[in-house]
Amino acid sequence: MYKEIRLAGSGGQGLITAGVILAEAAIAGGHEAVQTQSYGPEARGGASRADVIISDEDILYPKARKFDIFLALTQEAYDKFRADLAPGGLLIIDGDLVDPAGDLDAKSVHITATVRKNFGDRMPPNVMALGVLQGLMPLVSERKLLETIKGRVPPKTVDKNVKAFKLGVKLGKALIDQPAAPSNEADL
Amino acid sequence: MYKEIRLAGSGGQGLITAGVILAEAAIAGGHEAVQTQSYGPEARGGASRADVIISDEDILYPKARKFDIFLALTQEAYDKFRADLAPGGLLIIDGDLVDPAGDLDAKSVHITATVRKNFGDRMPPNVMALGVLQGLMPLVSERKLLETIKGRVPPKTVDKNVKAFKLGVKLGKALIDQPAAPSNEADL
Amino acid sequence: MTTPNRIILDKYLRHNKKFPHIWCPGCGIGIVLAALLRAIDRTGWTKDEIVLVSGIGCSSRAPVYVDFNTLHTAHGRALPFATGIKAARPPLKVIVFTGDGDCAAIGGNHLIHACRRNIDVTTVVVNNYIYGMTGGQQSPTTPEGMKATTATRGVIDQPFHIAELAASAGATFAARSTTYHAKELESFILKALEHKGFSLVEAISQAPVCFGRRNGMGDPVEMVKREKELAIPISKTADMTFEEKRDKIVTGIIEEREAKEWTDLYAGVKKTAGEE
Amino acid sequence: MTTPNRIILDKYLRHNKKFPHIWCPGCGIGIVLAALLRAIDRTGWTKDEIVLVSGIGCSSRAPVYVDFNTLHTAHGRALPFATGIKAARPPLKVIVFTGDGDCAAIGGNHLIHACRRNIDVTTVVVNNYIYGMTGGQQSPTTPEGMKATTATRGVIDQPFHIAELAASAGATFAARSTTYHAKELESFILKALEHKGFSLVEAISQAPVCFGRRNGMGDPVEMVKREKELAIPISKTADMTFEEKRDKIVTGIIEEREAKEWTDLYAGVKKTAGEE
Amino acid sequence: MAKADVKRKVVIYRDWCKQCGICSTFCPTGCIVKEEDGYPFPRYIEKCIGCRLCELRCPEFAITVEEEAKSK
Amino acid sequence: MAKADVKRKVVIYRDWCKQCGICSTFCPTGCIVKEEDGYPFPRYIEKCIGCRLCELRCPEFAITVEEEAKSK
Amino acid sequence: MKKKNGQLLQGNEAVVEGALYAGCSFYAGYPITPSTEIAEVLSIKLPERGGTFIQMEDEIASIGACLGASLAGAKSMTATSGPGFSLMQELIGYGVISEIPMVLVNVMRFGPSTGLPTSPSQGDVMQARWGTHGDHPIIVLTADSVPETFEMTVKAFNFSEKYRIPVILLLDEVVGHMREKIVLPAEGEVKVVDRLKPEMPPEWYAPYADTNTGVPPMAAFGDGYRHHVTGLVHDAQGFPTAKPEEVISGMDRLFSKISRGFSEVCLTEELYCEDAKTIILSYGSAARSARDAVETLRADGEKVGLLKLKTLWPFPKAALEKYANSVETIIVAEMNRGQIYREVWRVARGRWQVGKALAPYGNMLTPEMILDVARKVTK
Amino acid sequence: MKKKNGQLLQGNEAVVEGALYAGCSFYAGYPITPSTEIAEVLSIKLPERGGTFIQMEDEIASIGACLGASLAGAKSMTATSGPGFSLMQELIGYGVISEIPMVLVNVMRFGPSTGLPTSPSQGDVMQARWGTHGDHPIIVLTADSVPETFEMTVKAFNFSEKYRIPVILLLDEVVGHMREKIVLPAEGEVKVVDRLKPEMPPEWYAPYADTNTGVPPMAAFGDGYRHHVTGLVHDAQGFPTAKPEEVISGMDRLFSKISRGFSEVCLTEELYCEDAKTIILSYGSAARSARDAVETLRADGEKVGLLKLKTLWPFPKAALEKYANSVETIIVAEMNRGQIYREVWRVARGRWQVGKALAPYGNMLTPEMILDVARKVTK
Ligand SMILES: Cc1ncc(C[n+]2csc(CCOP(=O)(O)OP(=O)(O)O)c2C)c(N)n1
Ligand SMILES: Cc1ncc(C[n+]2csc(CCOP(=O)(O)OP(=O)(O)O)c2C)c(N)n1
Ligand code: SF4
Ligand code: SF4
Ligand code: SF4
Ligand code: SF4
Repeated sequence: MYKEIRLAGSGGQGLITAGVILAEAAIAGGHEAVQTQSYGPEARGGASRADVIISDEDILYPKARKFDIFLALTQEAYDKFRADLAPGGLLIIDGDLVDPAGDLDAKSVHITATVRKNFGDRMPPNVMALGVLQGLMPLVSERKLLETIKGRVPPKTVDKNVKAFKLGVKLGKALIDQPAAPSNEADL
Repeated sequence: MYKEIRLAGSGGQGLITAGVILAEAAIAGGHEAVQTQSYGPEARGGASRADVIISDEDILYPKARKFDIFLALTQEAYDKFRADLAPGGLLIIDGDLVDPAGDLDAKSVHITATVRKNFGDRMPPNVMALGVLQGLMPLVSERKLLETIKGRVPPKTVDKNVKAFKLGVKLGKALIDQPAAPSNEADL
Repeated sequence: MTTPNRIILDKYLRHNKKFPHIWCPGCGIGIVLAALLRAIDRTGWTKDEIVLVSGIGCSSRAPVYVDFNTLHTAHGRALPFATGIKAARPPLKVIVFTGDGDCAAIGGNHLIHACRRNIDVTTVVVNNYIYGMTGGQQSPTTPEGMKATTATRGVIDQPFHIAELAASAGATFAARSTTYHAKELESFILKALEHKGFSLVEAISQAPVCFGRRNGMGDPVEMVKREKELAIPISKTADMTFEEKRDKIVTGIIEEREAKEWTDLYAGVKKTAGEE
Repeated sequence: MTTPNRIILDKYLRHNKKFPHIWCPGCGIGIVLAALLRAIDRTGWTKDEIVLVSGIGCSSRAPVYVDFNTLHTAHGRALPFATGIKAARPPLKVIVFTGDGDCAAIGGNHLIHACRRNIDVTTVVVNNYIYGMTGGQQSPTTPEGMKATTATRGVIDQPFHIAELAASAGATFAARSTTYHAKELESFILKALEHKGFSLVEAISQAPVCFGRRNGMGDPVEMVKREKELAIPISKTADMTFEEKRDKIVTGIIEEREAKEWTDLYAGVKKTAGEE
Repeated sequence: MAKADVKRKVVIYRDWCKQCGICSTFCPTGCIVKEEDGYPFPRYIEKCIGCRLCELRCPEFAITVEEEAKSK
Repeated sequence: MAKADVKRKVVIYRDWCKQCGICSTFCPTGCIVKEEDGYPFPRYIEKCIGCRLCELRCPEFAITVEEEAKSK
Repeated sequence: MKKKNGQLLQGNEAVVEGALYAGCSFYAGYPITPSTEIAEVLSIKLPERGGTFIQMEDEIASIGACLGASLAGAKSMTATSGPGFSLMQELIGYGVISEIPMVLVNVMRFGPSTGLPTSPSQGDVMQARWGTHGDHPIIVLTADSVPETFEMTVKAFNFSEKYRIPVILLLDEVVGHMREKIVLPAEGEVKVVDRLKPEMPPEWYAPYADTNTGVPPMAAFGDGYRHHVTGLVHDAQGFPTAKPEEVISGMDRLFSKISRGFSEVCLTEELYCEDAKTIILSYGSAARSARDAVETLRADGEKVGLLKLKTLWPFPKAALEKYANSVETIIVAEMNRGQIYREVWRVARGRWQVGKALAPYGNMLTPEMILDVARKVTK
Repeated sequence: MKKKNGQLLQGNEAVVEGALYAGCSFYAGYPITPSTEIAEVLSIKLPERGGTFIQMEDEIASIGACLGASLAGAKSMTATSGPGFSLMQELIGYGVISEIPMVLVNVMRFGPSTGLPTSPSQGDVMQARWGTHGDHPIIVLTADSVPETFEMTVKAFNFSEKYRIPVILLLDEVVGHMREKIVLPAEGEVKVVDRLKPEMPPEWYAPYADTNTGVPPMAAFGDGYRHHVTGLVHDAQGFPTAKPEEVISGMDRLFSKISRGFSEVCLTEELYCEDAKTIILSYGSAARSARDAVETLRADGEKVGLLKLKTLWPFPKAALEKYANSVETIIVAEMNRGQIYREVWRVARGRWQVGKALAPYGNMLTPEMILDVARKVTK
């Protein structure tokens, strides 16, 4: 396996944490993983993106270039990086926040809205997004992911996040009409 | 002509100025001259020494190594540098302040005492020392020396210094018993 | 009709820069900058004669947006550059726009020496109690007990009071206000600009993302409310103890006195020297 | 019989160092050093637990002569080194011996921040109004109008008052005395050493060669007389104006207050952290 | 010009507004309110007394309070 | 020990003395005087009151004022 | 909290773990991107272990406090980036001449000046060697991955303690900020060196005496060995001297203590170099791309090797000399305008050609960029 | 007060005269031996000519004030020695990237750290090239005599104005403190370059635009050309940018404006080099001894030449290349542990051997020390 994943949106959506969780779960599952992120001209808020490379071999060049999976939670992120999705790659967008303008490949989910509805305003969409990704194309074992989530989110929010993740998985699974790139890593 | 001269004593005796005057007069007389000085571990008072090289050709290496003339106004200076006087070189000491311990080559003059007696406590011995040197072994024209002295000493002290210089010349001439190294530069 | 902001928009903002500016939603830097621009407008100075100098930090990003001679120096070094500009060309109006870290941490020595020299430079410090640009580390003004990324268990150092420190270092004008008191702030800055000699205005400002959030201070609105609540005019502090004043924001003119200004004095040196 | 100087000679001077020391005849640095040594002797501290730190300058040459743990750092940097030593090993008694240039020019930022931090370091500043070691350039304390090699037409900057500046930056003990008042100086230093928190004693001192001579102040004796004449205890200055105080040397304890000390507070942080 | 003779307009430039809520919170008359969408709006313009506090406190240069003589 | 019972010795270490004149000038009793050769000397030792000001103010650590009980 | 399969750690976090592993008990610093995480994490972890974290007023104060703490016996560290590194230069020289161990981490960003503060670069390589005034020896290490960052941080402390010298760990933004897998060693698994303490009675102690290693034992302030420390040239006792023979022996020892340790200090890693006609020499994050390129070229049958520097200074000349007779071209792959490239020309002395694959604009050097250069050479 | 036969001037005084001749109207500094006389004399002379002298609180403030003054239109200068030079490093980079002319004199003393503060040395040569973080171009000049000090000070101002870059004048203590004869040129006798000012209307002014020389005209603050100056990488208008194409063109211009001027900037003097089998390469006060040694060797019939560097950086490679086919050995004579010596190996590329005659202990290099080395080579 060699997969490049980009999670992009804005600061506060917790996508760096999502990237870290994904990479950490991959490692826990015995893979190699590298997580990088972009910094704006300053180490401040604003746009935010996390890249994860998961592989079964040593990862040399650490930066993502043609991603196999791209999750966009803002229009800006979508516009900026859409072109770098590999042909046949998996594109997930938050349908309420991103207008894919006729992009037929886009899997559209209502992540932010679902999070808000179920967990209120202060809950970031990151963990549910991971669930969606897992539902659509599991890269690492769900158990490892859940364990990692529990270790990485604030202690008080563990339950909520576990729920959000599971909800995400459901949303993701629901999206699979015909799996374009069926994953054989599902049962890792 | 190529002569290395060291004037050494303690801070406050004005020997740097003396060196500068000598070098400047040499230049005014059409020679090449380089003046250097030593600094202690800090740019502060204490021991002090000025070196002058006078030559008719370009002076390359600028530091004095084997001096042709050595004027010592303190015992410390005498002890430290006596060995670096070239064989046959001219050695002038202030007989009241330096004990040459049987050094037969030493020309002993009472510079400091004479200055004190004639001009009081606050007058430095430097210009008289130049006079002594001039009396003993004129390296540059006396006129140029006098002109330079007038330009370099504090305006209010010009007259006193001219007098001191002339007195020095007398003292110097008086020392010539049989000129060991007769100078043919006397009438430059 | 020209409202204050219309003037700012039409006359002082650089039209080729991207707006809205880079500062986080609700951050007070923009309020301080607006107050400065309104005060500048009231001086009647031309844009060509004004030099706006900053160091490095969120607040120090201000000059890029405004249409003066603008200079974004290195971290902490706005005042030496400003001093060089003013000393070399005294007719210029030199203004420094800086942050608490830029001005009082790495730049602290330049601050006290500019004060001592009493050179005719006006410094506006946005004191948001934190290093914003690097993401929320403790600053020399962070109040004791507050949290920062490098003081997660609470700050243990005493904080500087910049305006008072400046005064005691020799600044001949020093004042403090807050972004809540935007109008007062503007008037202090105007006074500072018109003051001959070194002047400093400390603007207490909210940094909701890098300071407020970590310290449970709520949103920008809550933070501005806090300024309103904590502010106490200096006139009312005469009988207060150190402890009582400790958690307050003392506003007002801390120091205002006349003293000969450096470039004026140096003009005198030139005159004497030229005549010697 | 042990007279104060006997104690110094026998107990504190390094016997392998060359005496007399390097300072010029009549320079006051030796008087300040002697006062410090007498004060140290009165604390009862052992030589092994004392660290004497300096920067660069004539006054900063003091540590080499005395038999403590001694550290001669870079120009202006005594306080950061001292802070590191104290923070890393709080039982050590850390004393800084510095000059006005070292401490208030290039080292000014470290000074105000050490004050702010209220770390338990005692700083003794020999304020001779000049840069001695480099031969007599203007210092941040040179009074207006005085001459220096870089201000032959007279200084035009305002001077710092180091003790007051330290107090306003947060020092919890600050005092000033002179070499004339050698005994008072000793007692202030003793108080400073025993004070918990950052303490500073400013010792006004004569620099006959590099300052006095250029300013027609006569020999060392005249300069010491001048200190006597200009000194005025702080208790008598309450009703004096800025102008009246300007040419005086205000002596006495400028600031003395209790506040939590940095290493103590940090010990608390360690305790909390360890228990988390 | 007497106050009553003045017609006011509070112009909020939405492209620059970052919805911080300062203007609406501190408007002394309640003229500006925060809308559902997070943006401020001078819903009760008739209450506006022209104090300009909103304008002065907006961190984004996004508000101007304009006054016009009322056409009688 | 009553003052009268004390014998004083002002020891000046000439090797270290730089002849600055501070001790002799500020000796409150005139005990120390500056000699012809520039060095201080406790010429009027009987006047010495043991105040030690000379010792404290000497920049060179060159003076010690010693006291001994007078042998009666 | 050791994980079986290792754990995910950021490069900057690996510095923290390495420092703690090596026994670091003191950190003084001033925040600057992209090194700030080191300070932030240590501000939490140090006091938990009885160590001390202090935020100073600037970078000069930061290194000053570290040197002071080291003199008081602590293993100390600071971290910064280019602008702060420039400010620390004066006191780096102080640490060298006064022989005070400490570790200085510079997570490089693009310069000069503020430059591109969040963009990667390896632009401070020559500065790390020459940035302070006067002739001086120095040790500069680097790393290309999170595990290597841990390893080299421990080495940095070890070398600094062993040789009594500030050691610079020069990382680049990519390595500092990336997260990857690391298996942290258990206590005792990796060697930790502590400074040699004097054992003689205090009267006999000469803090700058020559020894058989050239490194004298070091007493901490407060240990009962009262001594003098100065940035002036000093004699064996630590007292200032200008006597030519003492200056010569003192300064020569300063250099020779390091040169005697060259074989231990100069760390490199080699891959396929034995039969290589072309060697790609690289370090830091660029070395990852270099290895990628080398693997590709080998797969294509090209005789290409990789020489990875883990020590930058002293320059590991011997590792190049080894192949002087077999290699035709050495291509230097780095993220600057050719700083180590110059150095490779210097030691080449005509024996091999030197090529370069550079990324000097705040960008990451990619395997393709290296391949482009290498293919021209191997063709 | 011009004297017919010339006058006696100290090297540091020659810096002052050269600066005033070149139009320097601003000096900010902080005293340090052995450069202090420059400040002291300028503090007297500048106000006499309407210029400004200001003593700052430290060296960082000094260079900051100079950069500010230059932006306000003044030709500005500061002077320092090693420790101060180290402190100035950060802002040197600022001056380079923001393209601000100024002259920085470093009268070198022996380091590292406080070292031997009154002893001569040429230990800061590599620091002058590499001391600030990040890749950057720089111009560094030197001089071996009082007249040459005057000449090179004027050149330093000229180059700084022409190329919009801080120029470093690297003197050694010997040259700074010695007095010798100099005939000061009359006004107009030596070329003085002033910075190019913009002539277009302000709306069209781009302070960092490319031009046919690579050096854009420079408006002073207050001239009506309001613009932005930053230490961040910037576009032609001076505004921060991280766009790759703008970073590339901006940074490349920074380097190419200097490389286009190499032939003018790289100054050397040659003596008997044409037929020389051995060339002694030297600079600063060491070059005086080198010339002495060369004259002796020629008198002995040896084919020895002298190559004296007046420009140290950019390294005058072309002057060496010229003799690549004729010279067998280049002996570098310098007062450090072989800093330029390394550079000569770098450019040698196997074509000549490199020898060294060094004085690395705060001592002056003597003709005899050079002869010793040279005789071994020529034998
Ligand atoms: C020499 C140097 N050290 C550190 C930094 C990193 N740095 C950039 S801005 C900043 C602090 C800014 O704080 P402040 O001045 O309070 O401004 P704010 O961002 O809060 O407005 C720091 C530490 C730097 N750019 N240069
Ligand atoms: C970085 C640096 N800048 C400048 C100097 C030169 N310098 C040495 S001592 C000194 C001033 C000393 O003045 P002060 O601290 O007042 O001490 P004093 O000699 O008067 O006792 C200066 C400027 C230096 N050593 N290092
Ligand atoms: S130079 Fe000045 S400060 Fe230094 S010892 Fe002499 S008088 Fe004292
Ligand atoms: S001008 Fe005053 S009353 Fe009117 S909307 Fe603004 S804040 Fe409210
Ligand atoms: S104050 Fe400005 S930015 Fe904030 S909500 Fe109102 S208009 Fe928007
Ligand atoms: S102890 Fe007092 S009275 Fe006696 S000699 Fe000294 S100063 Fe004079």
